[in-house]
This record gives sequence, C-alpha cells and structure tokens, in this order.
Amino acid sequence: MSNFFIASGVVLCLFMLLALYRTIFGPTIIDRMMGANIIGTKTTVLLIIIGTIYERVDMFVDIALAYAMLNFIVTIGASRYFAHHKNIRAEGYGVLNHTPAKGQIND
Amino acid sequence: MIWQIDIMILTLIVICGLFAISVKDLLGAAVVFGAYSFLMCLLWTEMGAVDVAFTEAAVGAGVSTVLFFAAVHRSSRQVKARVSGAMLYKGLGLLASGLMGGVLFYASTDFPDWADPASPASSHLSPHFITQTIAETSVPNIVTSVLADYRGFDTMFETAVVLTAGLAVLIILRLGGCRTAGPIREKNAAIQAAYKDSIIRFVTRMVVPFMQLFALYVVAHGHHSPGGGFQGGVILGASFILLAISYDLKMALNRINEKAALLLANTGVLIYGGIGFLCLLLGANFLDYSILHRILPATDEIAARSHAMLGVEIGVALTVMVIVMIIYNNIVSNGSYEKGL
Amino acid sequence: MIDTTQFPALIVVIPLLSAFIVCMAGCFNRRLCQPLTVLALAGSCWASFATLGQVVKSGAIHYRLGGWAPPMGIEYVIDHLNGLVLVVITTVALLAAVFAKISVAEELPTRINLFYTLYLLLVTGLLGMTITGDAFNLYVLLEISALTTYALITIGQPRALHASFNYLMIGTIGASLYLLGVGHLYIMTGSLNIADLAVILPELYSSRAILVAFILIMVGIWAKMAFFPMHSWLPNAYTYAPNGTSCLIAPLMTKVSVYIMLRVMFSLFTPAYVYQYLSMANAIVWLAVIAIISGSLLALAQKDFKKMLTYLIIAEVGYMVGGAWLANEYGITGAILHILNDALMTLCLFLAAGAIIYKVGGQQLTDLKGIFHRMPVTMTAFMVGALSMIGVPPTAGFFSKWYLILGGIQAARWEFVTALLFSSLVNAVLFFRIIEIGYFETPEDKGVNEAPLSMLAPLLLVAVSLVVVGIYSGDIVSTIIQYAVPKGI
Amino acid sequence: MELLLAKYNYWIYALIMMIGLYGMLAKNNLIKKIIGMGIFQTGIIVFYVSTGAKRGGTIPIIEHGHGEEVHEVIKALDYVNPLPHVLMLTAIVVSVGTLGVALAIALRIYTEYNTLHEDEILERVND
Amino acid sequence: MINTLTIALMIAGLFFFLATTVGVLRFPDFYTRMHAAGKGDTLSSLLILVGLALYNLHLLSAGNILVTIKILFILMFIFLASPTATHAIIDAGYESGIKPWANENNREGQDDLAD
Repeated sequence: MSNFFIASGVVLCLFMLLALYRTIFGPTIIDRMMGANIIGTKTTVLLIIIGTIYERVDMFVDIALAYAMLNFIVTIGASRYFAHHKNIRAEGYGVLNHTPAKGQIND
Repeated sequence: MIWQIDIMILTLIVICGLFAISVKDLLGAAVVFGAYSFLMCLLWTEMGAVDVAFTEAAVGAGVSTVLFFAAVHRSSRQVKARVSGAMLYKGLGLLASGLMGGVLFYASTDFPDWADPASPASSHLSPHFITQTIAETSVPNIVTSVLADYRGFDTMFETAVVLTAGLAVLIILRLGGCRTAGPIREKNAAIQAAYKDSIIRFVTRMVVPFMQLFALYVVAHGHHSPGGGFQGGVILGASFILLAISYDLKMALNRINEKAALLLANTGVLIYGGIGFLCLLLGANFLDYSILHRILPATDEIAARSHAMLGVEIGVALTVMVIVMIIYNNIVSNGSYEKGL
Repeated sequence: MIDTTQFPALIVVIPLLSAFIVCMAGCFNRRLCQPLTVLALAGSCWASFATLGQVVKSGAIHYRLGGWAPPMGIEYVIDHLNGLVLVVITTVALLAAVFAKISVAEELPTRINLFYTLYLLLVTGLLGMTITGDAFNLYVLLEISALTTYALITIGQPRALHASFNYLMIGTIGASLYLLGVGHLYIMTGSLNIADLAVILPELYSSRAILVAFILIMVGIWAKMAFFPMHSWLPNAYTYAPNGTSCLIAPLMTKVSVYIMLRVMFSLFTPAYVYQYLSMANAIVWLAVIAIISGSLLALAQKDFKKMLTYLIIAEVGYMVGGAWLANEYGITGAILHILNDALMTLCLFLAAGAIIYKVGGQQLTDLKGIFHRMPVTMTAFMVGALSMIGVPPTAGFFSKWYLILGGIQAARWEFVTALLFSSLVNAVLFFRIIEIGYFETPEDKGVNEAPLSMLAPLLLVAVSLVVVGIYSGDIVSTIIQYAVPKGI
Repeated sequence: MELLLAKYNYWIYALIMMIGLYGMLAKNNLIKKIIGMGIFQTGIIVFYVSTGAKRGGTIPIIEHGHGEEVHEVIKALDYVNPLPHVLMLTAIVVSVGTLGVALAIALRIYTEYNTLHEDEILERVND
Repeated sequence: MINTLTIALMIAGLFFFLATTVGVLRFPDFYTRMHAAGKGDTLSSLLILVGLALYNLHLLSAGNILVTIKILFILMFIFLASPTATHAIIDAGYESGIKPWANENNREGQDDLAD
C-alpha cells in the first residue's frame, strides 16, 4: 500500500508542476492566483498522503486543516486586492494614472 | 523522509524561487512566493519536521503572503529595470552569489550523507532529547519539550523578537508622521462591497469561530501533537486578518483596539518572562520550571515542567496573535488604521 | 532570595522584563518611561559590575538557564573578556539613557514609550549576545538587536529611510551567514554549545566544511560590524538616526561585533587554528589597513560633523580587527582595551554632538562657528574625546593605540603601524579643523547657551572617565585583559 | 543515484541561497529585494532541516504517548532529529519579523519618495 | 476490501486532478480555466480524502475514528472554502474587466492583457 501512496504523491507533484506553469506564466495575474490556489489544494491532499505514508495521520491532519484555512485567507486576500485596484495589468498600477481597462463594467 | 517526493519538491522549489524574483509584476511575484512557501511546507512534512511545517503553513504560506499583498496594495505593482548601471548590479549580484554558491558547494562535499542515521547531528545531542523527553518532562512532542524547556531561553527571546518586530512596525508606520491612507481611490466602495462580498462575508462568519476554536486547540494540544503557542497564535491572528479582509479594518479593530493590543502583546511576553522570574525568586535558576512544583498543587517536578510549558505557550500565543494583527493592520493601512484590503 | 549566583541572569533579564513594563506603563503615562528605563539599566549595570568583580576574584562563571546541563540546555559563560564588555555595555547604555531624555522628547514626542521599549530591547540583545555561551542563542539575540536598530534608525530624518533599508539587507545577509556557519558546525559536530564545540572541533580542523563555517561566520560578523568591503551602509544609517539612537548604537554595535569576532576566534575555534592553520591573517590585516586609511580619508572629506564621526567608527573597526589578527599578545591586548576605550570615546563624541545638534539645530561643520564661546563645557568634553581619538597621552585612546603599535612592531606589520600613525595624524587634522571653526570664527551671537544638565552630566562623566581609564589602563590590563588574551600564541 | 540522493538537498539549498542573494543584491525594486531576502532565509532552513532528516525515522513525537504510559523503550534511531526543527521554528519566526519590518520601511520609503525603485530613490536622495 | 476501495477512490481522484490540470492548461480564457479548477479541485480532493479516511479505518480504534472525523472536517472546510475562493477569484477577474471568451474569431483583447 505504501508504494501506491508514494506513487500517488509523486503524481500529485507532477500535477503541481503543471499547475505551476499557470502560476508562473500567467498570462494575467488572476491566472497566477488560480494556479497558486490549485497548488494549495493539492498540497492539502498531499499532506494527508504523506501522513499516511508515515502511518501517523493523526499528527498531520491538524497541519492540513491549518493549511486549508490559511490558503483560503491568502486567496481571499489576493482577490480583495481587485476591489481597490481595478486593473489586472501591472502597468496601470494604482489609481494615479488609472485608465479603464477594456470591457470595464463598473465605471 | 521520502526521497521520491523530496526530489520532486526540491526541483519545484527551485523553479518557484527563480520565478519569484524574476516575474515583472509585484503582485504576481507575491503569488509565486506564496506558492513557494506552500511547497516549502510540503518539504518540511516530507522530512518529518511537522512542527516546522505547521509554522511554515501558518507564517510563511499564510501571513507573510498576505503581508506582501497588503504592502503591494499600499504601494505599487510596477517593476522597472534600472535606467543605468543595471549591468553593474547584475554583475555584482552574480559575482557574490556565484562566490557564495561555490563556497557552499565546496563545503557540501564534506557533509555526511543526507538522512544518514550515523551523522554527528543525529548522534551527538539529539538521542538524549529523544530518549529522555518523557522521563524528564513528560511531554511526548519532543519539539515542544526542547523548544519550551531545554532551549526555553531561546524561545523567550524568539517571542521577544516577534514583539520587537511588532513594535518596530508600529513605531515606523503608525507613529511615523504620515497619516494619509496612501494612493487608493475609493468609489462608493462601501455600498458596492457590501453587496458584492455577501458570499465571502457569510462564509467568513461561519469559518472564523471555527478557526479560533481550532487555534485554541492547537495551543493547548501542542504537548501531544504538532503545534503550540506560535502556530496557534498565528492562526488566531490570521482569523482576525480574515475578518479585516472580508469586512473591513474597523471591524477587526473593534474587537481589539490599539491600546489593548499593545497591552496584550506585552502581557504575553511578561507571562513567559514572569514564569522564568518566578523560578528565580523561588531559588532555582532562571526558567528552571521544576521548582514550580512548590507552588503548583499536586504536581511533582516533572509535571511542573509540563504545566509551566503550557503556561509559556499561552503567553507566546497571546503575543504572536496580537503582533500578527498589529503588523497586518499597519501595513495594510500604511499606519492610518483607516481602510484595509 | 536572589543571591549573587543569579546575577548573570539578572544582567539580561532586568532590561528585558522592564522593556515590557515600560511599554505598558507608557500606555498610561509617558513620563514614567525614561525614569523606569534608567532604573532598569542602573540595576543591570550594578549586576554587571558585581559579576565582573566575581570573575576577577574567582575566575569564569557558568550559569545554566533552565537548570539543564550545558550541551543540552543553554548556558551563560562570563569570563574576563565578556565581563569587561558587559560592564562597558551597561555603563554606556545607562549614560546614553540619561542623555536621551531631552533629545528624545524633542525629536520624537509621539513615540516616547516605544522608543524606550526598543532601547531596552536593544540593550538586552547586546548584553545577551555578549554573555551567552551558545552559538544559536547568539543568533536570536543578534536579530533582536538588529530589528530594534532598524526601527530606531528609521524614525530619524527622512534620509535615514533608505539607509536603514540598506542596513536591513546587509544586516540580514550578515546574520544569515552567521546562522549558516553555525549550521555547518552543527552538521559536522552535532553541537551548538561553544565550549562543547571547542572540544569536538580540533579533530575536524582539516575538514573543508569547518573551514567554510569559519569563513561564513567571519564574513557574517564583518558585515554586521561594517568592516572594510561591507562598510557602506554605516555612515548614512548612523548619521541620519535620531540622536538618542546614535548615542547608543554608535558606541556599542560595532564593539559588540568585534567582541563576537574575538569570541569566535578564541573560544569557538582556537588561536592555533585561526593563526597557524589558516593563512588568512596577512590578507585581513591588509583589509584592516585599507579600512583605517579609507575611513580616515573619507572622514576628512565630510562637511557634516556627525557623518565625519561615523567614518571614524569605520577606521576604529579597522584598528580592532587588525589588532586581533596581528596574532600576538600586544595586538590582542590592544584590541580588547580598544573595545573599552573606543566605546567610551565614541560615546563622548556622540553625546557632545547630540548636545550641539540639540542647541544649534544643524549638523554641518559651518554650524559650529564660535561654538566654544557658546557651549564651553560641552566643547571641553568634546575636546577630551577628540584628544583621546587622536591618541594624546593622558587619555585612554593613547594606551590602546600604544599596544596596537607595539603589536604591529612585534609582528613586523609595518603597513599596520603606518596606517595607525596616519590615522592619528588625520584625526588631529580633523579635530583641529573643528577647533579652528569653533574657536576662531566669530559666532553670530555671543551669549553662552549651554546644554541642559541632564545632557551635560553624562557627557562630563564620560570625559572624566576617559582620563581615569587612561591613567588606570595599566591596572585594567593587568587585572582583567591579560587573562582574556589566549595563552600560547 | 547514490550520490544524487546523498547530496541533492545540499546542492539545492546552495542554489536557493544563490537565487536569494542575487535577488537581494541585483534587483532594483525594494519589494523584490525583500522577496529575495525571504528566499535567502528559507535556503538556510532547508539546510538545517535536511541535517535533521534520518533514514527510517518517523516524526519526532513519541508514539502512544498520549495519555497512556509508554511501554516499550524509546530508541533514538526511530525518530528524526528534533533539534534542527526547534532551531528553525525560531528562524522562521525571526524571518517573518524581519519581513514585517522590511515591508514597513519599504512603505515609508514609498510614502516619502513615491517610488519603490532603488535608482529613483537614490536620485531623489542625492538631489 | 478497504484497500481496494481506497485505491479506487484515489485513482478516481487523481484522474479528476489530471482533468483539472489539463483544463487549466488548455482552456482558452480565464473563466473557463477557473471553471475547470474550481470544480475539479474540489471533487478530486473530496475523492482522495474520502479514500484516505477510509484507509485510516482499517484498524478500528478510538484514535483512528477521531482522525477520520478530523479528515472529514477538512473535507467540510474545503467544501466551504474552495467554492468561496473560486467565487472570489472570478469576482476579481470580472471586476478588473476580463472579457469572457466568445469564439475563435472574436478574441480581441485577450492577448494584450498578458503582463
């Protein structure tokens, strides 16, 4: 059974590598946030899998739970950024030289 | 250790680290850095360092990423290359890091193999901690017993470092003369936000009590499972950050105002230092908890150590919780305490 | 209840706990902060003098924190070397705290309670670094003192902002390299206690990892003390810091780093390894020579007299590092004695500078016109500090320089001797320029306008102590320092 | 493969520290420098935690220690080395403290100079 | 029996993770990618965690049941948090004016948003 868990752990790592592509290359900042969120979810699962491999899951569930919570906070925090800065491009940063992006709805 | 996962994650970490400093958008860099911390957390668990992983999950992946968002929110996202002298700085950086890398690789040839049970690090001091912790402190979590007792003095100063950081942020931003909220334009934001964020707010209302309860469990159960004062304190602080993010800063500040925060933070470290000083007054050395059995009812020397560690952890949790809030509140509002993320 | 065996703990614990009490008291009444700070530092100072007395009487003291035996737990070790440094730190901190009252109330009116809290935490960090016998504990305290310093510098003039950011970067690199060096020692030996490491290490001296550990620790400490190639952060950071801050950090930060370097060289590693096994001494003395010469020359080029003093600090760091690496008894004695003397004379000069800036309102050399007529007492004290810096006989500065020169001659390092003489010459030129401006140029108004008593008292005390330490330096060397110098070099 | 397994962690930590140091020294943007600082510090943590790993060791919490007596003898080889974990808990907390202070200073610089870029700040400082 | 069930559930979970990843990589615009990420992630973590919780029950004891309950807590949390997070991210994208992808011929304004 242990080998199966290790194998699935490695497979999850490979999926993370693919999700990392979105995190790193975007193209937009929100794609990056999405990629990070996906990595976060996979990490939660992987933590429990590692716990199962160590056969001490009782010690790992707390970490996984804390992890899920903090991942949630990070995602909410990142998305709330756009309640204040309505532009996904870095060039039009802040509001000092704010120009409405294409298709902006709120103006 | 699980070497298959170890190799995978280390490779991912290097990729993440490389791009965290090369992405041309600060918010993006912060997100990639967050992902980097996620992976770090996995690396620690895989090597069996559960307490480190817990701290990394709470501090590295959670709070510090949010702090980056807050700082970018208050400043700008733009990254510009140097106009002149870029090559000089690049050359300098490459030279210095190449030199350091060379030295470190050179040293690594002499290291004992990774995960070798016979290496000096694993055979000199640590066997004592592993075999004696139950007998000497009755705490099964060896990390907690070493952290709060054998090396409790380090931990006291570590708490003092946290407090110092909080006070430093306070003195730099809050009292730093500039009280304007920074370059943010708010357009009838309150009405819009209340309407838009009803889902997030609803979920937050459900999650926050659960989180705080969990944090208290982490503090109290640190003797038997990973966790303890720092981790619990950070999660408590993070729950207030979640409130501040999904409602607004005022909401979190109404819970714990500025003066109370300062008092609580100092109380936390004073609990720690006070327990140590109590030992000194009772005639033992500083932080020698075993003497406390004289004043704690129905304990022997070993149980006194265990109980004192719990007290110490509570002090740590108090300080860390408040300081995490202070740092976040100041950075997100540029010291004005007006508008948050 | 508390007997003398607990004094080593009290030295550090009193300022630490009172820092929190000051912060809490400051929430209710700000006027309590400064008296409480002075009280706490006085207690700590008393404990450190008592501890030094014990050390002189009965040799090194070991104190187990938490009651655990050393390699498991953390222990404090006080011997002649750090007993002396502890006394220096507590005394300087006490005097600077007395001085700080007025200048902080003027410069930082809204931040008094946090200022004193951070001040006490900084002193705690420095004391803890000095007293500890555990390599990792030292790192934690290094970071406490570093974080407080960043904060205390940042709240100065606007130009301090970027300076303190740079300091933060360099400081973090330095502390991290130190930590990494300790990690290399840990992976090779499995221990963190300095005494325990010193026992295990000799078998491993041929190891590459140990060599790298030594280099990493040294480079880390040098970055912290602004030794020559890594000095660029220091002048701006110290110049634009508030006066209350710079009076504390300018005399102490670099000196404590020098102490740590000596501790690592002599207690963690052995002089035999450092001087004979490694062939670095030559290069490092040359770096020290460059540090001395460039520090002195750059000081000559400044128009801002506080900045001028900060460049002198860089030169002084060169004295001490060079002296320590001369690898003979005179050089090391000179370096240790110079820790004491330089702390006192830098304190003297910065206190005087603080008083002048408080009264005059500017820190350019041109602001000093006629200053001797307006602030005669302050300038007298300033001149005592200046003479000591130049190295004029009855003052303390002469004696440590004398030992350093003797060491240089004995080791036949003529470049070091030349640099010392050159730097004395430059110091003479610098301070006589101040005399020229301050004495001979006519002031705009001639009324005497002396600094308030709470500033003058510590200043005069330091000036007097400079002379007293100078006169008794032979006794200090024979009762304390000669035991601190490692045997058999 | 043997060599790779034995040294991979130590190579990677050196690489991470190089990346971090490069970021701290060469980057123009202050927040990028701070990110570099974070990476630099995690490199050290990788190093320390790697020293604590032990083949065949489980996590450093005594098994069945929860509420009941420990019957079997505790063997040091069964548990990974807890000491580096303790040290690194401290280091992580220190690094987040440094991060907070660094961000605070960067924000003050931004309010003062309205830029986060080192060259522009230096330009304005030297004016 | 439990082992077989665990393996089946985990392989199903990994399959959905694969589907998520492929979707995230291959879909044309942000909203469709988020669609794949939000749904697929939640479902597959559900499957894998249920599998692990079941596996944990192969030795029945009070401690193991507690652990299973804790894993179910995590599940509950993910069920609550993951859709909310997805909502928040999509909202952020919508607020900042990303235009939904229509078809191949009408893709103006997509590429120049890259930073």
